[in-house]
Amino acid sequence: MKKHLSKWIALVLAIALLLSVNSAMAESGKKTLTIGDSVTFATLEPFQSTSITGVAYNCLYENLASKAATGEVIGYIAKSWEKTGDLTYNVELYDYVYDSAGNHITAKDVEYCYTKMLGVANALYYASCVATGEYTVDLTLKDDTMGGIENPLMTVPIVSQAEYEKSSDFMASNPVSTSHYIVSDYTSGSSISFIKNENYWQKDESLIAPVSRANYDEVKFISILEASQMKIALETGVVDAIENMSSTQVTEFLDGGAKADKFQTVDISSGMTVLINLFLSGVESSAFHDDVNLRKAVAYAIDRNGVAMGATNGLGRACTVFGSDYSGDAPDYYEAEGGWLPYNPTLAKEYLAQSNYVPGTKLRLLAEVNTSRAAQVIETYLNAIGISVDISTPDSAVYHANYNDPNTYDFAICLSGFDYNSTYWYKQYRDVGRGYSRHGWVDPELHAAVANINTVQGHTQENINKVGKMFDERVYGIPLYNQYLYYTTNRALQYTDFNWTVTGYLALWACTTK
Amino acid sequence: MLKYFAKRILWMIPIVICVALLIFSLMRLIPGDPARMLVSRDATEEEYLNKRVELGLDEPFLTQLGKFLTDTFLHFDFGKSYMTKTSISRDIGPRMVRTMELGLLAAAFAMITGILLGITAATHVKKWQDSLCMIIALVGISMPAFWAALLLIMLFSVKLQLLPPSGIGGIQYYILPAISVGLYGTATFARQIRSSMLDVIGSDYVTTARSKGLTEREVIYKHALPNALIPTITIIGGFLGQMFGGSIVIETIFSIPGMGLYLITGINNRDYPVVQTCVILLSIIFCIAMLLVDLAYAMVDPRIKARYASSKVKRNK
Amino acid sequence: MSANEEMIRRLAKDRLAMLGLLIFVAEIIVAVFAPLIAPSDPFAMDFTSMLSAPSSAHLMGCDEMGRDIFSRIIYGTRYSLGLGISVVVVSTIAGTIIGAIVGYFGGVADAVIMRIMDVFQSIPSLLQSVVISVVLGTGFFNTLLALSIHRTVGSARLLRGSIMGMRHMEYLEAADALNCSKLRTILKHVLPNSFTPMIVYATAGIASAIMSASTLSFIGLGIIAPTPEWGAMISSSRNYFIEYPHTVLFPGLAIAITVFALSVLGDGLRDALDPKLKN
Amino acid sequence: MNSKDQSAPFLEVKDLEVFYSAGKQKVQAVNGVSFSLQKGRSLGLVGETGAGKTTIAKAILRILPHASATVKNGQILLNGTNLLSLSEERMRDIRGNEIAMIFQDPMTALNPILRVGNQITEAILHHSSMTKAEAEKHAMEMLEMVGIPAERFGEYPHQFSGGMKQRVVIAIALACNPALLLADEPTTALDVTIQAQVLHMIAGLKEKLGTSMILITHDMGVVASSCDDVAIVYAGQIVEYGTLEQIFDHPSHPYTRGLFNAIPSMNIDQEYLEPIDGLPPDPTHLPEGCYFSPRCKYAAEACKTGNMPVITTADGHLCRCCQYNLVAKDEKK
Repeated sequence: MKKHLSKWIALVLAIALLLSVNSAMAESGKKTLTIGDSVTFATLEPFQSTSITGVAYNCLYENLASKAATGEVIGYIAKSWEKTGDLTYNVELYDYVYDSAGNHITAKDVEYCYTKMLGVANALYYASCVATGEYTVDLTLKDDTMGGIENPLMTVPIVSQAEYEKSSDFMASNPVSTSHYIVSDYTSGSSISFIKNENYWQKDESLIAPVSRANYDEVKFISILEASQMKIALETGVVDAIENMSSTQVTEFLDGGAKADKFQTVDISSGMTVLINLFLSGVESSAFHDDVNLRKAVAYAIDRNGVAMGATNGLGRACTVFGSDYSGDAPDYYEAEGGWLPYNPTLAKEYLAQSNYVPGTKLRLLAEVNTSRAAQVIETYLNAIGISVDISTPDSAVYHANYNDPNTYDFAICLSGFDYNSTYWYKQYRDVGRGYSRHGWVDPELHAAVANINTVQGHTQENINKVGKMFDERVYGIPLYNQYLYYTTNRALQYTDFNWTVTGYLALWACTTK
Repeated sequence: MLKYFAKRILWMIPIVICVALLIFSLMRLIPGDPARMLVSRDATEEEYLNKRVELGLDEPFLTQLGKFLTDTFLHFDFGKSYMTKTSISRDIGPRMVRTMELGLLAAAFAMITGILLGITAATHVKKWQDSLCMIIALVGISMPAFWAALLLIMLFSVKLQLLPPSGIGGIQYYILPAISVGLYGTATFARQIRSSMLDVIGSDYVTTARSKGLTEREVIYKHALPNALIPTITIIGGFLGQMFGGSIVIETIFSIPGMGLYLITGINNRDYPVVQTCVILLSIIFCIAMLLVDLAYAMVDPRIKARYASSKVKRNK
Repeated sequence: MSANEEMIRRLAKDRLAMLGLLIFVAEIIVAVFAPLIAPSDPFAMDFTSMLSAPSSAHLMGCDEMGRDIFSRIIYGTRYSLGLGISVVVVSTIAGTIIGAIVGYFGGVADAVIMRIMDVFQSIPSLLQSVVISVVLGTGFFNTLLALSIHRTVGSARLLRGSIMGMRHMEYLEAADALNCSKLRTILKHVLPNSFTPMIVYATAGIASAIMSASTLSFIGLGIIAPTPEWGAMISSSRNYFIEYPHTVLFPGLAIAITVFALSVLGDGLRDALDPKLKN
Repeated sequence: MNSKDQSAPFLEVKDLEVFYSAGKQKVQAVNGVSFSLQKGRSLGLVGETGAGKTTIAKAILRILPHASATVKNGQILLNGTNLLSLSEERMRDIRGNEIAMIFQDPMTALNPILRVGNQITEAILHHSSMTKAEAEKHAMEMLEMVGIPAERFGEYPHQFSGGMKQRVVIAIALACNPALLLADEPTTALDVTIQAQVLHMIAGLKEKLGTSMILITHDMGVVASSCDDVAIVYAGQIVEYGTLEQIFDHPSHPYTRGLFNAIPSMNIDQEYLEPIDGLPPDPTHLPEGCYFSPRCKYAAEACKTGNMPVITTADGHLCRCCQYNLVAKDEKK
């Protein structure tokens, strides 16, 4: 038996060696950084929605403008810009911008990139971009929404047109850009590795924007989809940092937690706000259609702190305003300590009595897998005052389809990120193009008000309060809580000199190492 | 015999086309709309409709079907993924290799451990080795692959920190996934080999072998085992089916970008071309694997090979 | 009836199969009387004891929503066993009908249906269930359908095989000679004799149906949270099974024990029904 | 039980007892068998199925299944050495080399997935130091000897008929020129015409190679055509032992008589054959005294107790029966 056993084991080892695809990367003396992310890195193509490459997108491509440490928008590839017409700006580029293959970036390339991006990405704020000189372009906005010129300047990737058209798969696997980092190794669906671009075009250190600083020689992004695997990878040292650990896992890594000695965690939700909302459906088939009492009953019946506690183990902050507390432009007239429509079950019962809700009818609550805990907590609060709920948590594709058809639900939980309340109200309550808002509310007066405060001149505190009051009467939606967004890294990293509130993400590669 | 297998390969073509038809129509029945997944949640109706036109989803069902069939089967062009707009055939190549490697390793693990368990059980009937091996086999059958994966990760990656918990790289990344997928196979092999070994050990030609004065080991490994292995070849087919299915779950847990993960991401994003390509390729690989199993069965057992040969001879007259 | 007594006597002698039968019956009782047995309501949330380890209050601890895992596992037997048995029942009936028609009448019907079955069998079983389950959506009956299709093809093919084998047997020709109607022949002669392989295939079927159902739930299809299905329970606590292993350990054990019992029972039945006894 | 021994017997079996344990019961297959065999002679072991004939042969070759069979006592002396006391390793040198065995059902006696030639060379290579080529040449000679064209060396067992397969089995057995050939009902599974050829061929080879043989059968015709001595076996005991002529001319044990009466004889046209009534005893609990007594016409009180004496009959062969003189009186012939 033994002679045979050894033969079998030898066979297994032979097969194993035969299959070993690529040997582990040699650990050179250089400073390396490995970041775990839950995106699939399916393609590195410049003109795409950023969810495919996540934070790594900022290592791949640069934009015309960037954010300074102070938060002010500064020119990067563009030297400066000034308003020349009602909606047009003339942007002047630096004339010494080169990509890693040595191509000289000119206005023609910028025009090409902006036109290409228009055909691909969505929800952009500019209408067109035309080259006027060797290093000047005219950028025309779609309308005078808030944030005007800054957004287009900071979202479009800049690559050389010649290089892009030369690449067989449109730079999906071998991007060439002006970035401070060059892609050294890429396995689709698994990992991207960068090395520092030694002859980076911006030689003047003082002009390099915080995000574009390259303080590590090698940076590697690894795709880990399974949340528990992400945590294990951090603990076993496979990765140095991970983003957005789930609330139940992160408690150990917070200060004072069991693992706080070896790891550190920072909450960057002040920069990148993730708001969880309960939107009521306004179509005829919805129970909330012209029944403001029921809407108010539901608003008062839900203790937003309880929901935050239940859904995120206490690692979330209940909304006290109609919108996110972190955003600067919130109505400022709430006097009561609980802020907007504070939790008051008795008042909720009164409103419920006045509403035409028939006890026993089940209100259809639509939620996603990652918001199902919040839905289950809301169900208990509504059951407490006598409203019964039927939760459905379909997979994300079905959720997307149902969420966009208000007839399929009475109310829906939606998780979304955003910067300012005004832009957020505008998106959620504007007229979608057929006389009613996204959730089916027909309210021309509100549509107009929300559109107005989203413009540069309409964005005043007085207008915001006016709109705030309109929401208080209508209660079309109930903002629930802000979920804290964490970055967890091992103690070797430090990032105090990087202002993430400004960029909304933590560019670890740009932080000075210890 | 080649004529028989040629016929079977030819017969595979209509089957694969039917599979393509089936999956194409099933995808159109699936709730949820790819265009809706691509535009942001706050997009306007008009942006959504443009996206539908861009993806060609607004054309009538039959035109889409016609275009799909001609592309796939005439030009062998699987088209572009909705999500990443990259060509699928380029993306799916390395992924198919990874899934096949995982499958090969899982099959090797399952067969080697299965044969070892089966032989020890069969050669020590009614002794403690027999019941021990069969208990291990029963445990192997009853443990769900995903649960086994989680436990293995907990033990080997977290507690002992011997093996990497996820990702791809050298062979050590494939060991835990292969074991979780192969566990079910180990159990089926062990039980099958034990029962066929017991049949074979009782048969006359084993007694003849013993009467020749061969050592017990030679009798078992030279005469009994080869005959016992033949029926086990058929269950390799069943095991491969289960393995292809299982890879969907295991690749998600271990973040191995193989066909399973590509398919599941495709389904979640309603990426029709990706799902269609994965299902078609998986069923082709599965059919070929089953064919190879039958081929192996015929090659190994002269009696069956003769039957094919004779059928061929008869036809020539 | 002596053949059946003989079979039962042989089955009773197989201690492992008896253990399997015992566990199976115990689980059915637990499933039926779940409300009486379960210490607390499986859906009741108690935020104070979120993810608490097994304690006297909660025998198997609590899950991420503070629900008692022990009662959820007890209620879970309804879904897992219920699904397993109903999948087998549905697919055996459907398989028998198709198999009988195809097997006995043969000719065009046989060729067409066999080719359709080839198409279904050329797609791996779990892959098939995943795709169909995505089409139908989640929930008990949709999962039941998704899992039954593959098993129906299997049992139909099995029955067709045994019918084809028996068609040339004398007693069937004798039945034709007495010009009994085709249906009566099938019901009276063919089915009872192909009864044995179907029974063995069915018991093994319950085990693999439970396994596939829990796998489907694990990837978010099939039966999903908040329903206390074992696979879904593992899936919803897979993000923190390292810190709180009890949330994954107990549901997994429940699946393993059920599938173990059914496989052992299936083996016992096969050996008891199959005259060629293996020692 | 040994007949007149001119020289030291080539093979001697003394008081061999073997039983099988199946679950709690003990099957007493062989209950004190003794006989001896001269070099070059062939002994026929005759008896109904289940009488323990095959067990005796397997005991000699020591290939009884370890798990269930146990040799309670007895000796098997081959040229003086007791095979039962040999080490397994030493016994293996004898198996296939000095003692060989042919089995009953040729259809399953050959390994279906090994070429016929290789199954012969395997035995040769194992026991001799020949090179592979020499072994193959010798194997082809063996095939020719058993009447199979050498070209079929590379074919598989399923390409041979029953008779041809039995010839291959014989070729395998005689490949190493064994001193003793144990043939366990070699022709029972074959039809009559093939049976005669195979028996004739075995007899020829026996002469040519001088092999002594123990032929196990329940067919008196086969014994008559191939054996020198005969031992009648009943319920694990030899009830009558003698030369062919002695047994055929003067069957003296009632069971032997019964066997002969059960065969239709060519010259007398009999309406009814006389079957031996009753069934062979249940080996798990054998009757007291003479095992044949329940079915014996001459059974008397004495037969029921103690073990039967072995007496020498008139013409000098042995018979285990206490009513011998009664039986001898009404000898039919």
